[in-house]
Amino acid sequence: MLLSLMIFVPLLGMIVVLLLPRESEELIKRVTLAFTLVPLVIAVVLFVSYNRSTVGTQYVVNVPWIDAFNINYHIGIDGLSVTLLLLTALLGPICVLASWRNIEKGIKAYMGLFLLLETGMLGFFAALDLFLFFVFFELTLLPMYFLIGVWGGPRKEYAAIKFFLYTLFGSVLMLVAMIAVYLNSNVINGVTEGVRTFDIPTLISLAGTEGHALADSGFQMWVFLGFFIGFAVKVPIFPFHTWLPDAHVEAPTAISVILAGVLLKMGTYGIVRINMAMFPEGFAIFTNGVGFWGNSLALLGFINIVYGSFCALAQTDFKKLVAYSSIGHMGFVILGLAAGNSAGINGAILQMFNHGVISAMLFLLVGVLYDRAHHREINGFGGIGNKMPIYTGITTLAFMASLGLPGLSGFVGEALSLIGAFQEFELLTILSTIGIVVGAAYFLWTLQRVFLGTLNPKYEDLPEINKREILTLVPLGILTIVLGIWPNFALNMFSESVSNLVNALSAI
Amino acid sequence: MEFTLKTFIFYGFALITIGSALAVVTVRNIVHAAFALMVTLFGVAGLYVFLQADFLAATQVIVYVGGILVLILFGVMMTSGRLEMRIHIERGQLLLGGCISIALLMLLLTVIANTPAWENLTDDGTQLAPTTKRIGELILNEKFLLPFEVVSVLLLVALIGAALISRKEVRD
Amino acid sequence: MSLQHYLVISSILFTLGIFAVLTRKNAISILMGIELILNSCNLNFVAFSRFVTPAETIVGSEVFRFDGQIIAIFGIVLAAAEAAVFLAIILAIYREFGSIRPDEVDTLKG
Amino acid sequence: MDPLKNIESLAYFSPEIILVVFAAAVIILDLLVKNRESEKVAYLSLVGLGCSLAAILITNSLNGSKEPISLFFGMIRLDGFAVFFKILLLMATTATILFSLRSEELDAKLKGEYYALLLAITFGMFLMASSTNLLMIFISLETVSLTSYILAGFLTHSPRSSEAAFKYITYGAVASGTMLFGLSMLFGMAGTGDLTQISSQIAAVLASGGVSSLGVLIAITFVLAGIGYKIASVPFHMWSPDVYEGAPIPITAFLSVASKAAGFALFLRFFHTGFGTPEIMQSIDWRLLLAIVSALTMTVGNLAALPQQNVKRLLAYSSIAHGGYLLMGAVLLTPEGLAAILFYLIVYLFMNLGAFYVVVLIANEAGSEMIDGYRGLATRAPLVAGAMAIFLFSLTGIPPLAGFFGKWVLFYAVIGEGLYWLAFVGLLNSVVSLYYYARIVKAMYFETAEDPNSLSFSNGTFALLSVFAVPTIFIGLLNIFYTLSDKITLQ
Amino acid sequence: MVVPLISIILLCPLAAFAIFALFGLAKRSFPRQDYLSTAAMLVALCCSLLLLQDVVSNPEPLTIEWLSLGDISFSMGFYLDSVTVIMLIVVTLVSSLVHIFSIGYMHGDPRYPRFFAFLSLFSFSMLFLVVSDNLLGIYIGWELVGLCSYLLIGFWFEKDSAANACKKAFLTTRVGDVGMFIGMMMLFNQFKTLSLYGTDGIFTRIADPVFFTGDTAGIVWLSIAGILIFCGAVGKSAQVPLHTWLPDAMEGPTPVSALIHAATMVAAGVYLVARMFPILTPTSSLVIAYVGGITALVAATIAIVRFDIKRVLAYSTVSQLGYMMLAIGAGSYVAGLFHLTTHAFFKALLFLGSGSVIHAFHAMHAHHDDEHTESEEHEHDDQGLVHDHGSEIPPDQDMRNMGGLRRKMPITFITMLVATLSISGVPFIFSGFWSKDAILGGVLGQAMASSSPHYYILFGMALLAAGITAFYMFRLIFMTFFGEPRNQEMHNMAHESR
Repeated sequence: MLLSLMIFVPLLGMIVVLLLPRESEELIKRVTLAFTLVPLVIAVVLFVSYNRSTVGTQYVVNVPWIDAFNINYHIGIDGLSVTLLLLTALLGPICVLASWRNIEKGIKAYMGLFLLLETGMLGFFAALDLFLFFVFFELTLLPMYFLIGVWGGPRKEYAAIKFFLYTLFGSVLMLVAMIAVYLNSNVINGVTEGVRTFDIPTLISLAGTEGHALADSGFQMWVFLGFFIGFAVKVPIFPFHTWLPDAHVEAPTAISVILAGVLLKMGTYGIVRINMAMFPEGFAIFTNGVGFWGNSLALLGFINIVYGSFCALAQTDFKKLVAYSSIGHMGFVILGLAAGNSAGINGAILQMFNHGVISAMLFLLVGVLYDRAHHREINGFGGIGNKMPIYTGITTLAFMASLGLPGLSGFVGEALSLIGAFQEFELLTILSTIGIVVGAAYFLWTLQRVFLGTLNPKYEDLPEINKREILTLVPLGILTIVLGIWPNFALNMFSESVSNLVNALSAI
Repeated sequence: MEFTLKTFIFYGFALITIGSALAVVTVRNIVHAAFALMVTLFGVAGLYVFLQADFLAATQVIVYVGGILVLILFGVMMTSGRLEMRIHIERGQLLLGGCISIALLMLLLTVIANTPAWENLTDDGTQLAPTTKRIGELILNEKFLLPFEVVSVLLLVALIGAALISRKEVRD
Repeated sequence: MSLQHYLVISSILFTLGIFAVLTRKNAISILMGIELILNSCNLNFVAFSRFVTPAETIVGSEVFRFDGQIIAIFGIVLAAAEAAVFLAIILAIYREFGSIRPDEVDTLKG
Repeated sequence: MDPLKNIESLAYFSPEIILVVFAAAVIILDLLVKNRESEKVAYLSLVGLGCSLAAILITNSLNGSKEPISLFFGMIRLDGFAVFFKILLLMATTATILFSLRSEELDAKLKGEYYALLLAITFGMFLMASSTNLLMIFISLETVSLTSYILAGFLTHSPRSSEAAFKYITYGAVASGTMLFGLSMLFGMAGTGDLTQISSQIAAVLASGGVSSLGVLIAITFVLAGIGYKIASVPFHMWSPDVYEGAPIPITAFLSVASKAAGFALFLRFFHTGFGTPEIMQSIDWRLLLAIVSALTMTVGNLAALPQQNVKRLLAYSSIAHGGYLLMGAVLLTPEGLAAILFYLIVYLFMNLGAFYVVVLIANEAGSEMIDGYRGLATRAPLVAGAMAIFLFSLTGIPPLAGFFGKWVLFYAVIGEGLYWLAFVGLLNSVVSLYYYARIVKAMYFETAEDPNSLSFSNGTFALLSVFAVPTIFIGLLNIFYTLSDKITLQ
Repeated sequence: MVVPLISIILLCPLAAFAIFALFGLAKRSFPRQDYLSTAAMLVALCCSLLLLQDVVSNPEPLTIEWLSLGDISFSMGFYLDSVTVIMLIVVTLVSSLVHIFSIGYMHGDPRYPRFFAFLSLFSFSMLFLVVSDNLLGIYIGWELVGLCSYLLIGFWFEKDSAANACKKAFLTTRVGDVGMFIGMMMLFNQFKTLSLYGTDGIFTRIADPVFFTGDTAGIVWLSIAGILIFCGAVGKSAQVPLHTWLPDAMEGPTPVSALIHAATMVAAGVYLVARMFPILTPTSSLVIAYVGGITALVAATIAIVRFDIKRVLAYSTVSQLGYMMLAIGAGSYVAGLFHLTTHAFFKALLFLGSGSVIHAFHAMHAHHDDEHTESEEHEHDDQGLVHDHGSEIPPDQDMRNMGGLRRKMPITFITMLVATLSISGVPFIFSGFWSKDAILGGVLGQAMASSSPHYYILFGMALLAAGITAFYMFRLIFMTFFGEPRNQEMHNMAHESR
């Protein structure tokens, strides 16, 4: 019940916001903030009260929805989902605060769409029915499209439709795979018996049953591919990544934050939740199989890391740089997941969370600068470290966290992913460490070009970051430090679930 | 097949029908085409007679020749401002249309040739009873009442529609 | 005078009708082609009715074969209705465009 | 049960009779009222539609056994399938009349004839949905076609309306002629015009070698020309963009929904009842042919829609594409496929009519049918723009809108039959379709209007709009509409 | 007593930094950050001295579990043996001194509090590195000192040269660190742990003869892992080929140069290699020795031709670090650490002395900078100041502007002379002699024991480098303190630091 409340409170908020008069903008903002704070409170409650020692899902709600297809409204949380729920719920109010001043038109529609988006994201991470999962997955598309398209930058139309088309393309393949899974969910030893189901836990156990159609490795391979491409677009994994820089560059700050902080995680979450848990055979084919495709997943992770990092190095647009760095960092997640061992997967999941926090910080910081200077050209700044010391300090913290400085959260996830991956793919992992160096290079170079050196006279009067902006950044900064020092705080939420998953994977 | 007077007349009708139909589609003058069509319609009526469909043959003559053809001629006269009413034909289109039509004909003939159920069904010369009374019964009382009524609605619609569309609009 | 004779005749009529529709650049000629097509269909029906459909026997020796014939009657009626509407539309077209050539009545394009 | 005779059938035929009676009454009333009060005629026809609906429900409950009944010596059949389509068609006609009341384009022309014709065409469509005899199929199809021609050309002072009618009837007459030829061949093969008997007869002659499968296939193809023309499937779709663009908008909406639905009803009955038996399928697998037609239809429709600037024309191509999606379900011959089509048609009714209603409104208020005319609509008329966005995204198939669920049941059925390639084509087409639907959304939301004045609409407009928008959001989320189609079979 | 003492040692500097950061968020600064940081450092120093009495020869590590992931876990902990404690004292002592020095040196800088906060953070990181009992902890400290080095080199970030230098330093060391990380991953892959001590620690298991029963493949990967770990040290300790950042790092304030780039951080590499000594195979040892020897020689030769006083010292540092590496590579890691300790003191002395000299010239420098821009074309401007544009030596650091200072700054002169004698290895009374002697002896001993020609070559290189060291150091002393003043005006203004 608590979980359902959490998912649908933002939706209720949307309705409330839409009923408010268009003119009372302050009221709309406050109401939205209130409706995003509720999920945050619930998420914290869930996070704290979640029983960390058991493996199964908790807070389960399972009621029939569409009987004709045995679709249920089945939600619940395990350690993985509760972590990402917390991330989502945390970014909600932060994004509302970040949109407080810089959304000039249509604040009502903006806030309404944002709340709808939040419902989609929260629902996605809590869904335990494949169909519901898909519906929530897609539910994020519409608000995102409008949020980018209406409130975006100069090339917003292009970015919005590109984002939409890419994701839709991916989800179409996912839909096919999903139907295939459903159709085969009651076939055992070639005999059809019983009802078909979309229930994720049931499907996972069926996929591990000897002789079940879902357990067939050929079937798993194709279905795995279908789902994987769907999620890969979202992550995004090379070569499906080209929408991301465009979307990020054009989107308003808060939406970039959500995009990088949560939406990308939806892809990797899906890979863990569906691809790895449900299709371990298929996963094995693409991670330690034979032949050309044998290591393809790790290879993709590697390409993401190296390609993303080098692209970031070449950028002169601050936001684009951060966007490409996201691609690089999501590569570590893929690499860690591909390892399929406990260090790798734990690291990857931690990296998901950390990247959510850190990239959110980075985009917020870019937004702060953009609001003041109205451009994002890295070379157009210089020496503003003196004018904005606090801003510089926080940026340095975020950069350092992002480039994997030990003691900050980015390091732990990255290191664990790499350590895990190294056990499986030595050469690829070693090559992937190039990404660490390049990551340091582009961040430091940016730091130098923007903050260090002589002050660009244009920015003599650059105002320092204000209290509201600091308020959005501090919780994230604290998380970055806390998780860097004490990663177990998040890790022990999901390490049990992960070891369960690892056992299933290693049983193949 | 015995070559009797009956068959001679049949082939005559067949040739007239096909020949005039050919004229309908090839003649350049539209009025000539209309008259060729009249011949075709008569030819088909004749074939109906051979098939012992007497009522139908009469209907064909009355409705088609007396109704539709006159309608067409009216149409010709109302739309063609000049007496020289030539139909434009493009050579390329002619060629293409010809090819398509010939292919279609070949296809149909193949179907006819490859349908054993339709083979060897010759006119056994059975004399059938006059059809008019029975048709009346069927249409007005039995199986075909519903189509008959529906067609009446259809004709009403056509009547209203034709009047509506063709009348001169007073623009306001 | 077997069934196939009639079928061949009707096939030729049908083909000629299609040919007219495809090649003629005059609305009324197209209408004539359509009439040819409909006639070929009717001829088919009547021929099948005569040769294929089972006979119904009423009162002693009187033998009727009807279904096809009646369909043909309806065919004629429908042809008449269609011709009427077609001509009405041709008149409207002529009024608006001053032409009944299909290639000149082609302002709607994507 | 044996077919009922004429008089016995009359009771079950009351919905159709009511329609005809009201059509006549409308014409008479039109003579009595003054020009200014022509709305009364519209209301009378609405009453007629309501009575017809009541009659449908009553006759349906009269038939307690729910077994299909053959009426008029087997000319038509009353079953759940027919009832479903009749209700659907009534809804479409009602919507069209309401649109017409608000359409300024039709304003001067709103005469009794118009409503009479709408009632008559509904009558014809009722028959299309229930015909089980070759003759009835043809007559009902012709009734609908002829009326459609007239309605498309209803704006006699508008050249493009006349042109639309002209193109419509030219293509239509040839198609129906071709179909009649095909019907005659089938008649000659089966020796009967009764659809229920044709199936077994054809199977018998096929088995005995009396007929070649090529012959049957050609005959079916000829028939398909007529039906395919009605549902605008490739290659018989050419007329539809021009006609949709030229015809008055309410008629375009009507044609794209009701005409298509009736066409599918006929299609399903013809192919499922007549040619869907395993015996026939053994020798002639027409399903592959149809699957290819379906794939081509949606691809052609979507690709052609991409560059369109006129919203009406764009929706015309979109409706071709949707015909293609529906055809996928028709190919299957499974209960799932049938259920999917029925469900999709419900959804399609709401979302497509809704979209056309917005087109009517914008044509009235902003005076444009072009995409450019939709610029900045989000600020000029936020509710209308919002509704339009809902319709368009539903047409694309984005969750949680109904269009997604419609597509879901379709693709589920298709994949269930193992036609993965067809599902892929269909899904990729959905992705492509997003692009052109989104262009309208883009114009409405992302661009600014040249004329910034906001548009005002009456409360009735919003009420009608929400009648379409609310179901477009909720139909898919509710359980009942999925189980509805369980009761409807064709066997 | 050990745990609270270590906690205090670590927490004091950290707290000093944390207070700065918290105040910073509120847009103000702690009133006396300088005293706070210094006090924290002094407390840490006292605690380190107290720890001396707790040192046992073979202690157990004090660990807590940091991360546990089902089948694997990482722990964090302290390990205190004599080496650690010595390092602790070195670090805290040098750091305290630098803090005190900075109170005067950095006075008046607009970001004065920040400097001390960064120093505190650095001290914390360095201490954390030193006391960690596992590779992961060492790596964390390792990277953090890198960060602090970055922040401190770029402290005067308005100078483009400083901004470049800090970036260069971080990136170059990062390259080495990645190597170290890969080495760690290799070790983890074998041992499933990164702890060094204790029953499951890497050292315990590697000492187990079962581990290497005739398995040459095992030796090969262990060699590679050792060399990779050494890569980290190559970066941090500025060994060839990653040495280029260290001379540039002299762009930072002089106390930073003394603390980080002479005494502590660069020594961390040596400390690391010494710590990891048990896993070094003969092959990896040889590689280390060669890198060290080459570095010692190359850096020394470069130092001969430099005019910037701080750069000479920087190359000298590189050279001495090479010495230490050579020692460890030759197996005498005690000698290496000994040299590390002595070097820390005499090099800190040298840097602070040079800082004093530079400080004395600083006012002049500021005066000349204004006119400098107009006469960039001239080698010598109207006052005869040397501006070396090619290498961009600041005039106040250019030895060609100095000379004859021994009378002006006698205290500085004497202290620097002492340090120079020590680094040159003048026998018997200076610490540098004993440590250098130990290294040379160690290398020679290794050469005799292993009878491989490599170590003889290395011995030769070490001797040569020692000679060159003496040469360039005395060149520095003579250019600065003897002879006639080359620039009278600057000479007049020079004075002892107050």
